[in-house]
Amino acid sequence: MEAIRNALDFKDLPRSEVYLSWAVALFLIIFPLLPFSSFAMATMIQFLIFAVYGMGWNTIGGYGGQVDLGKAQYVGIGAYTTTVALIRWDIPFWVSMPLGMAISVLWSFMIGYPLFKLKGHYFAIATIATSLVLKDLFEVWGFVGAARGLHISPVKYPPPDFLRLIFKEDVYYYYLLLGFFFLAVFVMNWFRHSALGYRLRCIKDNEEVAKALGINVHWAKIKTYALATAYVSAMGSVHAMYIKNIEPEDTMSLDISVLIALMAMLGGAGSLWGPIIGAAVLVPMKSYLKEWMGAKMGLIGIDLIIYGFIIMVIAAVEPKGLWGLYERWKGKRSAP
Amino acid sequence: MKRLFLALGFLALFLALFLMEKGAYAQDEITIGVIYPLTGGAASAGRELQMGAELAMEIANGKMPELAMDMAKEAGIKSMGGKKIKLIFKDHEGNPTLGADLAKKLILDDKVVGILGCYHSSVTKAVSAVCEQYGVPMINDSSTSPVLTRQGYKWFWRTTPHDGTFTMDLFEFLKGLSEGKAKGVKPVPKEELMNLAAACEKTEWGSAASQLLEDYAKKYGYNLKRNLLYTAKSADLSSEVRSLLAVNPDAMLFASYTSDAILMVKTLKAQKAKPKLIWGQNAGFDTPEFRSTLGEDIVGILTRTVFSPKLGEVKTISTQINELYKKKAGYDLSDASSRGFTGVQTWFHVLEKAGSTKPEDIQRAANSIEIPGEQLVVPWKGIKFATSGEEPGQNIMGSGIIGQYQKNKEGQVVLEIVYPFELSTANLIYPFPGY
Amino acid sequence: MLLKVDGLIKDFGGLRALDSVSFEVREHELVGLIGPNGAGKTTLFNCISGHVPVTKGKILFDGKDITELPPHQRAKLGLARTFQVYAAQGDLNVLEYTMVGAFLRTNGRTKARDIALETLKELDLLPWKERKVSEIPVPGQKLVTMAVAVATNPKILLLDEVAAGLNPQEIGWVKGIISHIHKDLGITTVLIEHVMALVMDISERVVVLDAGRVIKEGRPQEVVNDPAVIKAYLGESFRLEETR
Amino acid sequence: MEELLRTSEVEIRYGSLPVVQGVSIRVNSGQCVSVLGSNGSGKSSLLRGIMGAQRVSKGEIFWKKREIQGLRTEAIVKLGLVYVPEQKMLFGPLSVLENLMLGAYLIKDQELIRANLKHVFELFPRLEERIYQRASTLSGGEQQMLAIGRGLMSNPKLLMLDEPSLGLSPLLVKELLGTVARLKQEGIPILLVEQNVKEALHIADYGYVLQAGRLVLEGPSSELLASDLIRSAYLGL
Amino acid sequence: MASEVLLQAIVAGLLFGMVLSVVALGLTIIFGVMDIVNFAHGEFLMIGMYTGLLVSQYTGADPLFALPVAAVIGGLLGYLCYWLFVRLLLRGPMLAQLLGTFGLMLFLRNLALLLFGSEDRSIQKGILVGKSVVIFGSCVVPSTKLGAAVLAVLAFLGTYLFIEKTKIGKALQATAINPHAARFMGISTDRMNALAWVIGGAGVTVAGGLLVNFWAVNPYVGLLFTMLAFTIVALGGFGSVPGAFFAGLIVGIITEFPGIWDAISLWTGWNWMYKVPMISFKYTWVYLAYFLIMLITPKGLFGWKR
Repeated sequence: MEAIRNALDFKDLPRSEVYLSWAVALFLIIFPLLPFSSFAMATMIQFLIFAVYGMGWNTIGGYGGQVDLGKAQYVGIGAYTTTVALIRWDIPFWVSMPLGMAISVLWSFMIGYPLFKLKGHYFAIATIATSLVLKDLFEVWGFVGAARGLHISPVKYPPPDFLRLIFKEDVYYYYLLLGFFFLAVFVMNWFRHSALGYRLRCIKDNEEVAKALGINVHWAKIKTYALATAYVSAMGSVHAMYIKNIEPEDTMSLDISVLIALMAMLGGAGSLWGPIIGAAVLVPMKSYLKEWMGAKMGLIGIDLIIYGFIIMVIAAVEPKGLWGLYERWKGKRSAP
Repeated sequence: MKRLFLALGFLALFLALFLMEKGAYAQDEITIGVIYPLTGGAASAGRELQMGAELAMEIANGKMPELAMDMAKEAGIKSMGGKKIKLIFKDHEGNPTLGADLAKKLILDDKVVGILGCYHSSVTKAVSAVCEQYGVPMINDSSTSPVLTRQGYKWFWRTTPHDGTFTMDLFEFLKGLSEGKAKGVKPVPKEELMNLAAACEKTEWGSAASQLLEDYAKKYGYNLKRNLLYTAKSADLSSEVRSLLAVNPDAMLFASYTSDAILMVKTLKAQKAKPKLIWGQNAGFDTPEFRSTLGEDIVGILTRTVFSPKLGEVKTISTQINELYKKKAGYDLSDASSRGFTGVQTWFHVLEKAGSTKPEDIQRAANSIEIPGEQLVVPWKGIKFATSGEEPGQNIMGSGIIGQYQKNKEGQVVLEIVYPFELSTANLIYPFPGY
Repeated sequence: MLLKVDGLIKDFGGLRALDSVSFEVREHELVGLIGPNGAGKTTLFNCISGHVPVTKGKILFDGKDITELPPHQRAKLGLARTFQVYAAQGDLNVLEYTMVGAFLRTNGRTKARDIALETLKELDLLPWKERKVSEIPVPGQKLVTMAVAVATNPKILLLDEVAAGLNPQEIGWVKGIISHIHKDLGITTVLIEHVMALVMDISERVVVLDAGRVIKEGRPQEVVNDPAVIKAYLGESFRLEETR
Repeated sequence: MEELLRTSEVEIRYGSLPVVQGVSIRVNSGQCVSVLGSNGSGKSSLLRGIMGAQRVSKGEIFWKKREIQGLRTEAIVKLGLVYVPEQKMLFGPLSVLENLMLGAYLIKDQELIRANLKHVFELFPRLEERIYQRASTLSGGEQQMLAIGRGLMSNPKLLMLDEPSLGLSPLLVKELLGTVARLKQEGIPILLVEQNVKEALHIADYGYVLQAGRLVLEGPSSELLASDLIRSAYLGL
Repeated sequence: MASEVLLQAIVAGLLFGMVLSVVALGLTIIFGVMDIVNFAHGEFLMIGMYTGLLVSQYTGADPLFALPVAAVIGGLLGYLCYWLFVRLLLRGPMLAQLLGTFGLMLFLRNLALLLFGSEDRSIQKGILVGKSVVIFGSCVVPSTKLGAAVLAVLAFLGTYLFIEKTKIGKALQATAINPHAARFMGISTDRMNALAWVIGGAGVTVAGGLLVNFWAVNPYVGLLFTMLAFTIVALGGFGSVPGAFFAGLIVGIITEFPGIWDAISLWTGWNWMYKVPMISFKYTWVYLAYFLIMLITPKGLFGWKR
C-alpha cells in the first residue's frame, strides 16, 4: 500500500515542475490527434522507448553511479524472449514479457554478482564485455535464429492482435508505450522514495559510509541492477513487437547501450526527469538531423557528429547534464 | 514574462519541426520508393543498382524507338495517360530495422504506389513485411534468399532467380565438369573435386546460401568438409581462410558481399591458397569494384551471375542497354545494375497493365503479367510470377549463368560465360591457376 | 561488557599499525580515544567497524564475536560510526540522509521519516532538514553524520574527530550534543578526538594509543599527567620540569 | 638577515572548514624555523599552501619580497622552494637513483647534479648502498632519507621538511634530526614542521606554535622551550 | 597437418599481437599517467588507418612511408584533444569523463563517416602488398603483416626506451606514480598529461598506419580495437608499458583461438569439433578474458597500479 502511495507522491517536487509535467503528459496524450506525419509518430515512439530505457539505466547508473554500458544485452533478452515465445510456442506477449523480465533479472543476478566487484571504468568496460559476449553467442545460436535473427510475419500473425501485440497502425503502439511510460515514471518515483533508492544514493555518495550505516552495498547494487534490467527488458519486448524484426547485430549492438547511457547522462543522471529530457532532446534531434542533413543533403553521419559534439560540450561544462544546467540556472535565479 | 516567451518559442520550434515533415509530390507522377544500400559495406552494389534503376526510369519516361523494348516505345505509362514514373531513393545502410522504417515512411508520408529493393535479403524481409501489412505492392529485384518468396505474402514479387537455382547451377556445373561437358577441359574425375569448403556471410542471405550448399552437396554426393559463417563487416578474414585451408579443399565456395569478397580474395592470395576451383555466390564477386580492385588476381574465379557483357553476343538488347549504361556510368552493366534495371522495367510493365495506381489493380496485374525474354537484358526466358505453389510471387522463368573471369586478348579481365555449357563463350580455365 | 577488543593486530604491508591492542567499553560509558598522529586510532575504528580486515585478534560486541562480519552486519547489530574526513558529494538532503540511517530498522518510508525527524529534533538539526548535505558547512556535515548514525538506533556510537577545525563556541555546541546522545539517549560512545578541551571534559575514561599500542588507560586527569603520555605527545626527552 | 619567505594572514579551507586561519610566519636566510603543533593544527596545510598545492583562500605569501601566492607548484619549485612531504611521496616503483635524479629534474647542469648526488651520498651513505633498489622496498628511515636527499638534489634555496621524524624509531629520529642540524650548519635555510617539540626546538632558531589552525605562540627557540603554553597547545591543558 | 595448422595460428597470433601491443601502448600510457579511460582510442586508430591509406593513395608512396605523417597527425590530435577537451573533463567526476570520451568517439567516428563514407577501404599498392613470405612448410605469412609486426616492435621498443631512459620519460613515469609528488619535483603535470596524450595519440595512429597494410578500414573499425586495447591493458596491468607488450602477444594468440581449435580437431579427429562455429567467437574469447582477468587478478600481469 505504501509502495503505491510512494509511487504517486510527487509532493517533494517544486510546484512548477508538477505543472510542467502535467502539461507534458497532456501533450503526450493528445499527440496522435494532431496532424503530424508518420515520421513524427515514429520519432515519438522512439522517444518513449528510449525514455523508458533511460529511466532503467538511471536507477543503477544515475542514482547508483555505476556506469553501465551493457544495457543492450537486456534489450536483447527481452526482445528475444517474446519473439521466440511467439514464434515457437505462440505464447502471447502479456505472458512472455514478464517471462523475459524474469530471465533478464536472473541473468542480471548471475553476471551482477561478479560485475559489482568492479568499480568505475573497470565496471563500465566489463559491462560492455558481457554484452558483447552475449551478442556473439546469440549470433550463432540457431534456436534464436542466429545472425539472421527472427522475424514476425504479418501473414502468420494478422493485426490487430491485442494478445500478441501485433498492430498495423503506430498509434496503438504509441498509446501502449505511453502507458508503459507513465507506469515507468511511477515505478521510478516509487524507487526514488523506497529504502533501496535512498540506500543507493547514499552508496553513490560514499560506499564506506554506506557500509557503516548497515547497507549491504554489493547486494543493494545487484538489486538495483535487477530493477534496471526489468525496465529495459520489458521495453525490449515491446520494441521487438514494434519493429517485428530482430537480430543480434541490431538489437544487441553496443550502439544501443551507448545511446541509452548517453541519453540518460546527457539529460541528467540521477534525477527523475533527466532520462526523459535526454530522450526528448536527443531522439528527435537525431532522427531529424539524420533526415534533413543526412538523407536530404547527403551529409551522412552529421547527426551523430553534432550529437557527439553536444555530448562533449555538456561533459566538459556541466557533468550533471541538461538537468544540471537547469538546476544551476534555477539556483542562480533564486540565489539573489 | 521573458521565460514564458522562451518556453513558447521552444514549443513553436518543436511543433514546426514535426510539421515540416510532410512530403508532397506532383499528382502526374507515379512514385515508387526504392530502398537500396547506398552506404555501408555493399554501397558499391547499391550505387550500381541505383544507376541501373535510373537508366530504366529514363527509358520508361522517355521515347527511344531504337530499342526493342515496350518500355522505350512511349514516354511514360500509356495506360495512365503518359504519367511518368518517379523513383524516390532511400538508403538502408544494410540495416533491416532502418529499411522497415524507411518503407513505413515512404508508404505513409510519401504515399508511394509501390516499393522496389532492397538487395540485402535481411532488409528485403523486413521491408516486405511492412508492405504486406499496409497492402502496398513490392517488387524485389536483387535479393536471392529462397525464404523471401516462401512467406505466403500477397504483395511481394521477385524477379530474380533465387539461390536455390544458383546453387543447383553450381552442382550441375560440377557434375558436367566430371562428365566432360565443360568447354576445353577434359573430364575431371569426381574424386578430384570431392572436398568442398564454404564460407558465407552470416545474415539472412549468407546463412540461407550456406544451408543450400549443405543440402545440395549431400544431394549430389559431394563432401562439404567445412561450412562456416563469418561477419561481412569484418576487416580481417585471415583466420577464416586458414580455417578453410585446414581441410585441404578442392573447391572453395563463397557467399560474400562486396568488401568482404575483395578481402577474401586478397587473403586467399596472401595465404597462397591453391584450390582447384573458387566459386562465388555472386553479390560481391560480381561488382565492378571487385574487378577494378583486384585486377588480374581474379582470373580463374567463377561467379554465378545474371549478366555478362558477353551476353551481347547472343542478345542484341543487352548490348544496346549496355552501351547506354556505359555512357552513363563509364563501365559495363553488371549483375547488380542489370537487376536494378530489370526491377524498374518490371514495375513499368505491371503499372502499364494495371492502368491505375490502386493496389488491388497492381496486385492483379503483377500476378498476370508476362514479359518475354527478348525484352530483358538478362538471359532469362522472361518474367512471369508464380501465383500458386510453394513460391508465390517468384519469377518462374528466371535462370542463372556461371561466369569465369578471364583475360582477353587486349589484356583486360572479362567475365566469360562457362555455364550453361551451351552458352559458353570461352574455354574453362581449370584448375584455378593459383597465385 | 558491550565492546571488547582483544589482542588486535593490524599490519599494512610491513607496517604494524596496531600491535596487540586490547581494551573494553562498558555499557553506557563515554570513552575517549587519544594519541598522537599516526598512533592508529582511526585504524582501530576501521577494524572495529569492519571496514578493514584485522590481521589477528578478536573483537567481541555484545557478547558476540564479530571479527569476521562485514561492516553492514555489524551496523545491524547496533554498531554505528562516523568518519573523520567525509565531504558529501551527493544530492541527498539532511532529512533524506538521516532517513538512510533510519532505514536500517524499518523499510517503511513514513516510519523512517518519522524516526529521522525525531532524531534531527533531538540533535537540534531540524532547521537544516531541507538543505543538501553537500551544501552545508563541514562542521554541520559532521553533525549530520552523527545524526544519521544515531538514526540507526545503535548500541554503540564511534565518533571519529567530530570537533576537528571547529571554533571554541562550536566545540561547546558539539560537546552538548555528544553528552545529550550519551546521557539522554543512553548510547554508549567512543570518541577519537584531538581537541583535548572536548575529550578531557566529557570522557569518563580515556584510552591513549601510541604507535599502535595502548600505553595508558584511565580517568582524564590521570592520563594527561602521565609521563609516558606526555613523552608520546611532546617527544623523547621532554620533561615536565623543563616546561615549568 | 635577508627575508626569504613570509606569509601574511594566510587562510586555508577544506571545503568550508578553515584549517589555517590568519597565520603569518617568516623565514630569513640562513635560518632554521620550526612550526610546531599537534596533529590537526594545520602545519602541513600551511606548507602545502605555501607550495601552491593547496588553495589559499586569503592572505599573501612572499618569496624574497615577491608575491608567489597563486603560482603553480612547478613554478614555486623553480624558485628554489623545496618541499619534503609528510607521507614521503616517493616514486615507489623507481630505484633510489631514479628518485634522486627526479629531484634534480629542473637542473640542467650535469656537473652540478653529480656534485649534489655526491653530497647526498655523503650525508646518507646508506642510500648509496641501495642505489639500484626500488624505493618502495626501503625501510621507513631510509625512505625518509631518500625523501630528504631527493629534496637536496635540486639545490634548495629553502628546504621545507614536513614531520621528518614521523613513524621512526627514537634512534633514527636522532640520526635524522642530526642530519637536519648539519644541513643548517651548511647554510641551507630550513622550515621544519615537527611534532617532536624538544628536538625540533633544539635545532631551530625560531619557532611558531599552531593550535587549531591559529598561531598561538611564537618566539626564539630558547624562549619557547621555557614556555608553559606549549604543553597546553599539545595536551589541551 | 595439425601441427602446421597450430603453428600457423600461433605465428599469425603473435604477429597480430605485436601490432596490437602498439595499439594498447597509448591507452596504457594515458591511463597510467592520468587515470582516465579514453573510449575514443579506437577512433584515433581509425584516423591513423585513414592517414596511411590516403597518404599512400595520393602520393603513390608506400603506406609504410605514411607512418611519420600518421605519427604527426596522431600526436597533434592528442595534443589538441588534451588542451581543448580532456583538461576540462579532468575536473569533473568519472561519469563526465566517460560521457566526454564517448562523445569524442561518436564525433570522430561520424566525422570520418562524413568525410570518407562508410565503405571498407584497403591498400591496393605498396612494396609489401600482395606478397607473402614462406616461413616454412605451409606456414605462409603475408609480408604486410610481417612488416607491420616488425615495425610495431620497433615502435614499441622506441617508446619503451624513451620512457625508461630519458629524463622526460622518467618524469612521465613519476607523474603516473604520484602526480602530487611529481609537482613537488618541479614537473608540470599538465605538460606531462599533454605529453602522454601526444605519445598515446601518435602511438595509436602509427599502429593504425601499420594495421592498414593488411586490414580494411571503415569508420566503425575503432570499437573492436578499443575493446582489444582495454583487454590488453587490463591483462598487462593498467599503466604498465612492458605489460602491454606481452599482453598484446597473448591477446593476439587468443584471437587465433579458432586456428588452435582446428588444430586440436585435426589432431584428435573428433568430428563434432568441426561443427562448433568457433570462428564466430574469435573476439568473444578476448572479451571473456577481460572479464575474467578483472575478477581474478585485477592488477593484471605487470600491474603496479589500480
